[in-house]
Amino acid sequence: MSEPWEEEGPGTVKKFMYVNRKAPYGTIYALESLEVVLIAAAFEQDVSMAFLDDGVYQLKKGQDTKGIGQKNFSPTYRALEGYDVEKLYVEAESLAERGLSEDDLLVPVEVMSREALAELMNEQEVILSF
Amino acid sequence: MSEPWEEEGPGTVKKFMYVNRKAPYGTIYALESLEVVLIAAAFEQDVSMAFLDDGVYQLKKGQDTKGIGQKNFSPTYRALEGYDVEKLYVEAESLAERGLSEDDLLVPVEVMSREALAELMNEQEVILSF
Amino acid sequence: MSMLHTVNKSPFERNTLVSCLGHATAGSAILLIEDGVYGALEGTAHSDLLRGALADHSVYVLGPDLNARGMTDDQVIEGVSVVDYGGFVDLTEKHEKVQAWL
Amino acid sequence: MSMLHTVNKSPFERNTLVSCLGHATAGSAILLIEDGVYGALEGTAHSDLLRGALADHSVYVLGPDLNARGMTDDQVIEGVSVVDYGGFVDLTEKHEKVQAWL
Amino acid sequence: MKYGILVNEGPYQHQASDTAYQFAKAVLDKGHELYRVFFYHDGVNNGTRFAVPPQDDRKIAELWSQMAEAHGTDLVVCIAAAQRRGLLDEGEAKRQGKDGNNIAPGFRISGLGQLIEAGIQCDRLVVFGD
Amino acid sequence: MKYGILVNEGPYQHQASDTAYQFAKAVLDKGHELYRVFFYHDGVNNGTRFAVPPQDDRKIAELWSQMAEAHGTDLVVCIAAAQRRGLLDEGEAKRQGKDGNNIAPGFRISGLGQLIEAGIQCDRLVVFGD
Repeated sequence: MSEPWEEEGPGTVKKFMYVNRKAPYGTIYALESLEVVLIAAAFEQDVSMAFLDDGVYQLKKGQDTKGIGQKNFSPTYRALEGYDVEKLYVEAESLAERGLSEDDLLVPVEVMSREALAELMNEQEVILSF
Repeated sequence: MSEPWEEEGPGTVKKFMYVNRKAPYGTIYALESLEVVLIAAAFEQDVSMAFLDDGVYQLKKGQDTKGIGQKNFSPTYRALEGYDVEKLYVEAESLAERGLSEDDLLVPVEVMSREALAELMNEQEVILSF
Repeated sequence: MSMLHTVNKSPFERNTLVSCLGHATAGSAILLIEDGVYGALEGTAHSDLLRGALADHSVYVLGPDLNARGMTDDQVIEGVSVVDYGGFVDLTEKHEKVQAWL
Repeated sequence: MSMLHTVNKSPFERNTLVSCLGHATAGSAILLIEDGVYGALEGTAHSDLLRGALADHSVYVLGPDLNARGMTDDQVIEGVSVVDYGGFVDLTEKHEKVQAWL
Repeated sequence: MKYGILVNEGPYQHQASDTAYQFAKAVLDKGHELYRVFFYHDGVNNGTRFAVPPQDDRKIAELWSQMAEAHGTDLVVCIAAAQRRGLLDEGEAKRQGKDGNNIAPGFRISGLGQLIEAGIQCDRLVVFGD
Repeated sequence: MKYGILVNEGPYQHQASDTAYQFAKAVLDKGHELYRVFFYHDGVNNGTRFAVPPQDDRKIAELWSQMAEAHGTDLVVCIAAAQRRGLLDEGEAKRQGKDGNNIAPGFRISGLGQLIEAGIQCDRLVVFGD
């Protein structure tokens, strides 16, 4: 079933990609990027999130932040589906370099090669990086 | 001739090293580090400055900042001598990696090997990095 | 659709230039700004990295940032074009989207 | 006099761990904190870098930062010790000075 | 062509806001439309009227304010990021029970939706950060 | 043992001030003397009382203020860095002709000499930054 805004023609729905290249907690970019994505969901755009380089660490299972006095925001990634943000792309090479596999991640994602991710970036209309 | 504070015994004059590892203008650290050094000069401590990694770019001749709207603070390095800050150490390996030589620098410095600089860092009592 | 990539960090300090080059598809353009301009210089340990990129990409460097750092146009790797802020705007006009490698 | 070096950035993102290791004299200690803890992990592309440092240095990693990032003590390279903030203070007491590799 | 700009860093510490300003000026000089400048993360600190930079340094907040005055540029500070970092306008100060505010002329505080909207409305969204 | 701490980054954007705070707490817990915490560069932004972080997030400025209240910790904000970035106390506001101030309780604004003095007086000076 197509949604009404999808029939409004070109210009209304754009391909937005949120590029996450930074580790969580050391800086705020991961958290505040997630806050943008949650708001963006209400705008009914074609939203995807890319995780590459240290950004793949954002999705690591088992985060426990009690010791550093910051809030553990990683459960929010699991809530994304409820906001219809379902395209989470993770770069295979970034995982491999860090000794991580899909099993280490706290949400279902699509793992893809650097080359495929590069192509996908190329198809976007708006790319937000923080 | 020894200065009076040099006779006050241990604890009064400490070896302070200011470690500069960042390029100028992209971030403020180089400029504000220099501001610390100028103030520090009044405290009659044993002050030295180390330039390594991208920090060696701080001393590059011919800086012209008109186009970026920032103030060119590089002449201040030439003023350091007037503040009795005379120990400027530059790492040879950092220069070489960047294709720079002593002739490219705007003040007289002592170029030394990474190994020698590491030893010198080891002899300090207070190390400030920004 | 063609993309403009911007890189604002020194290749000696961060992995952004390497990551950008690893993801820029053939035909896309790369603009080096701020501390990223060090990546455009001839005769450094990273010059070959960018020289290799010239086969598949047009590469630009922001002149005002270059000059601020005491570098002149003739120190730039052959094939890299120097632009000013107006040229930066023109590049964003020519390419359909811009990706900042932060 | 012996020195404690702190490194707070990921070795995948910045050159600070490499630079620190290139300047840390034999016998000095290295403490990985914040995003620097990724450098202490077994099985990454940079594990060998730190493993090599263990011959000449005692290496520590801040546990609270490790756990925050979803990592546990048993993922750390053998020979690296996990400390808490109190242990961090103890290390600064034990070594005459501290150099932060920012 | 219609442009949007995202600024992720505060003034002085990083060059991001300087470059964003120079870029914005060039956009206007070329006769393009500057739809909005959105300040996120530490970028919100560009909008303080409390700053008193040295005489010979650029006054970044004032430059933005002057651009807004001269060209009607829409300078939007993210409300969530501003709350974390202590940038307030009169309404926010009242709501949060704070005894003053520090926002500079020409800036307004609003939600992240304004960023997404800029992404949708603009032909180009250009990001400046660390 | 007598400790000094230097904080180079603002709250939230980087973990530096969180780590510095946890370290400072541990210093006090172990019965050491915390001679001074000096806030430089964007670190001055730790001292704003205008921040209203989300309910479930830590309140960094308040944590520092509470430490000053409980332990008499000397929290010093660099005057030059504070002027650039818009952190004012009552006296500074008056001198600069500003219509308000935003400094949090327990913080005081002073010169860079206070950092050098901490370097001289303290057995250890520990730096936290980006």
